Amino acid sequence: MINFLANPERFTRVTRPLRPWLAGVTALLFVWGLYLCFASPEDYQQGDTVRIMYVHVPAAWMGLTVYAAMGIASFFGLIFRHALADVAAKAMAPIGAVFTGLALLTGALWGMPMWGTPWQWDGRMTSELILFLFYIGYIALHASIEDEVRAAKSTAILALVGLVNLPIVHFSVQWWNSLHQGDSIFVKGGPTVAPDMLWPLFVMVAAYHALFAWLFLVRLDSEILARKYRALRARLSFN
Amino acid sequence: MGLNVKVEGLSLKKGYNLLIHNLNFEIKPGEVISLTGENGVGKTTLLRTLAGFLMPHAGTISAHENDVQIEPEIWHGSMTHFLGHHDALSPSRTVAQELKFQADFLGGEVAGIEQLNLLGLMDLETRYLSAGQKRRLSFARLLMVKRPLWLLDEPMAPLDVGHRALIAGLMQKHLSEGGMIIAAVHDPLPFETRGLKLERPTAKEREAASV
Amino acid sequence: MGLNVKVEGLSLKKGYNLLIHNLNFEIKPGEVISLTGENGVGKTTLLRTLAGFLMPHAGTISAHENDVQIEPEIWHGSMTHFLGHHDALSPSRTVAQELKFQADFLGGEVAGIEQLNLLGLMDLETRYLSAGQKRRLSFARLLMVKRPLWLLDEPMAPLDVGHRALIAGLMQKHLSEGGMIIAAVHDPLPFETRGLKLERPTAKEREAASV
Amino acid sequence: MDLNMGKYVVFVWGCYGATALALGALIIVSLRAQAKRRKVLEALQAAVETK
Amino acid sequence: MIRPALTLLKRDLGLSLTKGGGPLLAVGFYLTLMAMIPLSLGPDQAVLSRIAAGLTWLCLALSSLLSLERLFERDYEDAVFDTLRLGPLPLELIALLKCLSQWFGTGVILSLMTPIVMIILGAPVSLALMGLVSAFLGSLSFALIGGIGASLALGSRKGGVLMALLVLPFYVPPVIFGAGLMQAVQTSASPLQALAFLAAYALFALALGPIAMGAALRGALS
Amino acid sequence: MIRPALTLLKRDLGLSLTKGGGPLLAVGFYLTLMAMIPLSLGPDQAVLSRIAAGLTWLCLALSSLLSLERLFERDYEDAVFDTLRLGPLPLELIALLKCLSQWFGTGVILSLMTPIVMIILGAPVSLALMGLVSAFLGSLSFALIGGIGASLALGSRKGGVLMALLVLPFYVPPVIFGAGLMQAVQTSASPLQALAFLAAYALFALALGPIAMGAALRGALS
Ligand code: HEM
Ligand SMILES: Nc1ncnc2c1ncn2[C@@H]1O[C@H](COP(=O)(O)OP(=O)(O)OP(=O)(O)O)[C@@H](O)[C@H]1O
Ligand SMILES: Nc1ncnc2c1ncn2[C@@H]1O[C@H](COP(=O)(O)OP(=O)(O)OP(=O)(O)O)[C@@H](O)[C@H]1O
Ligand SMILES: [Mg+2]
Ligand SMILES: [Mg+2]
Repeated sequence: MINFLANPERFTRVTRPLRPWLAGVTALLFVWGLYLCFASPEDYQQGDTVRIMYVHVPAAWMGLTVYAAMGIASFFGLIFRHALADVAAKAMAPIGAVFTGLALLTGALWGMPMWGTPWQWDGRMTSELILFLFYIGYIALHASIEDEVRAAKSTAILALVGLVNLPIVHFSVQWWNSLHQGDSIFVKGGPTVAPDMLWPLFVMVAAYHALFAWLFLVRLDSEILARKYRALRARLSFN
Repeated sequence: MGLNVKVEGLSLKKGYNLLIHNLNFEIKPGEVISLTGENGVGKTTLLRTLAGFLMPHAGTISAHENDVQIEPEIWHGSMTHFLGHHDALSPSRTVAQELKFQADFLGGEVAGIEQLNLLGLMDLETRYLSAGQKRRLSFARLLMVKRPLWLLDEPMAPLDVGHRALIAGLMQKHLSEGGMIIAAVHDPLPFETRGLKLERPTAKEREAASV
Repeated sequence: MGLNVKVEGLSLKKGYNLLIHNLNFEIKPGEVISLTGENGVGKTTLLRTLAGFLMPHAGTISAHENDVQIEPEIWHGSMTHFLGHHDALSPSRTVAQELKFQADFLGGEVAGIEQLNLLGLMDLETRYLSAGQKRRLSFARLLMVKRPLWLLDEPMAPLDVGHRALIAGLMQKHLSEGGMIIAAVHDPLPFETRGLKLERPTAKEREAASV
Repeated sequence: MDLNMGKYVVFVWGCYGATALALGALIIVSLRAQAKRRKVLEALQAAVETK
Repeated sequence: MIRPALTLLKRDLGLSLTKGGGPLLAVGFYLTLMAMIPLSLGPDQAVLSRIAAGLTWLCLALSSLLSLERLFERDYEDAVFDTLRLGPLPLELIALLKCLSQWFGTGVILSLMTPIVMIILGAPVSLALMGLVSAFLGSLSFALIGGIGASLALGSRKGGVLMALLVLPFYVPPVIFGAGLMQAVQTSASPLQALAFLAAYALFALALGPIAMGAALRGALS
Repeated sequence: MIRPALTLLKRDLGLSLTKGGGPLLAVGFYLTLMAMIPLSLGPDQAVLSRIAAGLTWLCLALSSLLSLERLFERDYEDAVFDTLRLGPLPLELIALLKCLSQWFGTGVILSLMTPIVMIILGAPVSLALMGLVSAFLGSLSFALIGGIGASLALGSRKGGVLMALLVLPFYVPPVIFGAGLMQAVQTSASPLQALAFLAAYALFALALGPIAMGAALRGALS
């Protein structure tokens, strides 16, 4: 399957018809999710601020998920030399950076009413900030190496080394006792959140995933086009 | 020695650019190849690939000693010397320090100082050397550590007439001892060599390689 | 032009080392001097001194136009071109960017691209160029900005046969337009030149200079 | 459905607004880059074929 | 004289802005550094807000220092300086232009971020404007003094650290006065004196810098 | 294998120790930095002693970073790496040796100074030994992780700042745990967990570093 899709031409052919459908599904999920967000009851403790959760938590999760996906793609790019895997990791990075940035921003906006401060240097926030900087570093490294093959290789190494940060972000809540809420969804014995709040959250999470998938395909296609252009250009200008 | 190096179907790329397409040649003990071709045709790239610094786009480079294949790592780590356009010297270290380091690191003894007229320069930092003096210093490691294949990139260019003759003599001695030399040159070497002229791949070959 | 450059009683030192002692020569429009001498005798040092990068130990370098002396700052800033062993190119900038910058900075227009066969390389970063391609790119600024005195340090070394002829033609054109050239060379230039062979100072001269 | 966020209006709508803005910008940037690259490539391919 | 000067400025700015990720890098470095401070000192807000202004200045100085390091070295090693010296500009002006483009490319961007970072670290919002102006002046001084250090360290091994050592003592006065200014604003004292000092220091660096750099470069480039 | 390795170690150590001022520089940089901190934060002893341990770690990280910057670049630009690669050592080992000699030349010296500086800044004397051990482990991690960053940034413009940006996030865990350890000792809690973490991190860097550096260098040097 991976081998079949590793050829950029074939990949484009298979995924092009998929893109409009994915865009449609994304839009539908967002409409449904947003309706649920505002139709759900407010929290007895947090009041209306609980609605921030429906954008904060998916963004935070996606920041981590995209990072893991980049790590996997980099692994395939580095070990099996799949050209497409390199491009895939590169295409994902800005999406992950935006999600992570949003997690930071919405977290800060949530913190103001909840904790009375937008920012605390506790483990989770700090490690999330570092994850964000890490995305920036990744993008900057990609931008600063002209030669594509080299850029792909160097950034793949960075992404793999950077996987260390994932457990730190996730377990930071347990390692440092902090302001930030501990895990409450995926815990032993089932979620500790009321079901009326769980539903909108899950729909939003699904919507974020669909958005990611669609954007990923668009950006990947865009990267493939750019590569084709450069290849053609180099061939013409050979002296 | 029954040592020989065989290059088969070698294609080299830089960026998207196919430089060398389907190159085949073989070199045996005592042979010298002078690599010629226009600027930018890929002489330096070929030498660096032979030294193991670059991966071929396609094709193989294999070395056999008495029909036993030599592992690439062993080959590159102990069988070749590479002398590039740019002399590999640390500017802030003295000639004596560089010689000692190269001998110890590559596994040999400091030698050839008088032969290469370096005696008066031993205490000078290499940044102060003239172009020709640097080249002579670089050449010393080929004499200090015996290795069968010398890869030389325009070795004579910065040398004066006297030292060109000297280096030519050293190269001939290496050949007579069963060594091999591949040298990229624009001016022919002052002794009999086998020529290998690199040509640009045709438009069609480039097209085919870009997919 | 009645432009001429006169070197009188020039002595050059590097560290404690007297390289050139009491050198005298003159160069007039249309003349070319090929500077020869062993490695390390001081050819590069002399050229760099003429370009104004180094101070002479003794003696003077003066330029006169119609018997009016030209100030050294003006001379160096607008009358000479220097082409060293090492091509003066930023590795991370493209050929097109380098050409544009040099033309704008030195005060000229981008030119000579097709003449020097650089057209296909315009989008490439200079770090990827081959040795000969770099040299051709460096040469472009001599064509873009007209200046009377060219100081060239082994200009032909990395070029292939075809491009050597091309550059020789450009040099002759410069001379025929009243330009001057001083070139350090190991291989003679392919046209008539006045030779200037540098010799090491005698032991006595070195003794005298070290006081 | 209740769109009145009471005293938290700034924070809640700030979050949704920022999210919409950032994701929207990302979508637009991505689509435009894709369209531009396709156009440039097609122009070059056309130039090659006519040559 | 104007055209070559603008050309050089444009080139150097281009090199520092468009290549290699651009101002993103300076920003990222600054942010990373700021993030490390509370981590190493503990998240105690009372302590942090107390030292916020001082830390901001420290970060500004260090970030300026780090990106200054290869100001002249690249062109020296690539032999581009030979070409620059054969142009119409005196060496002093070349050096000044390089410092300025360095300042535009890093110092100015970092200065623009300074108020934000200060507030994040817990400084009161009222400090923002003062922080911005003083950061501009301070980073200009840092760039010019750093340039002197860079020209002195040119061509020696360990250039980077040597430069840091040469330069840091001269970074101290702006840091003191910059941080002092913040304190003055906080305690409603007049910040004018400190601001005047910062401006004087920047002017002083602007006047002295080019001469010192020219002399040092002439020696190093021979 | 042993003789070339020792030769390379000796050469690199020699380059970083004897040339250009030697360890004096790292030490001087460290001291200047420490001197600037009270100046920028104000001389309040209570605040200072509170943050002394953390600041020491911050300085250690920054100093390591500053001198790491040209770890591979010199040899790459001088084409010496071509010769190194034709020797008997694998690229991974070459990179590791370079990091180690960097560590000996800077990290170890700075670590030896750490207890002194901490005490000067007002930390209790009882912290000295812990400070020393943890600084050793931390600076080793810093050197190796810095090496990964240096190899990734090799040959790209803006090497220095880019490297800082890539590397600083990975410097954060040792800083947190190092500073945490100091606090643990101060509050008489057990420092063992933090120390174990520092050791584990250093080991992890020791295992992962050479592989990552080897791969990155192979790409950059081609
Ligand atoms: C700037 C501040 C904040 C940042 C950087 C941040 C970051 C994160 C991250 C990274 C996660 C995902 C963790 C994981 O799954 O491993 C997360 C989850 C979460 N955050 Fe935040 N957050 C912030 C503020 C807040 C605030 C103020 C609240 C609510 C009072 C909050 C509530 C939650 C909840 C409920 C989860 C889901 C936990 C789970 O079950 O995994 N966050 N946050
Ligand atoms: N990334 C790249 N993209 C496109 N072309 C490249 C790239 N890198 C290098 N090249 C081209 O590859 C060629 C490399 O040539 P090489 O240095 O091997 O030439 P050479 O035969 O040694 O020439 P010379 O005689 O001038 O030394 C050059 O033509 C250069 O323009
Ligand atoms: N600091 C110093 N102390 C002593 N001698 C020095 C010092 N700096 C340079 N030299 C010597 O000065 C000479 C400089 O020579 P230069 O580079 O001018 O030679 P060249 O004629 O260009 O030689 P080539 O033909 O090799 O290019 C060399 O012999 C060098 O050893
Ligand atoms: Mg070549
Ligand atoms: Mg010379």
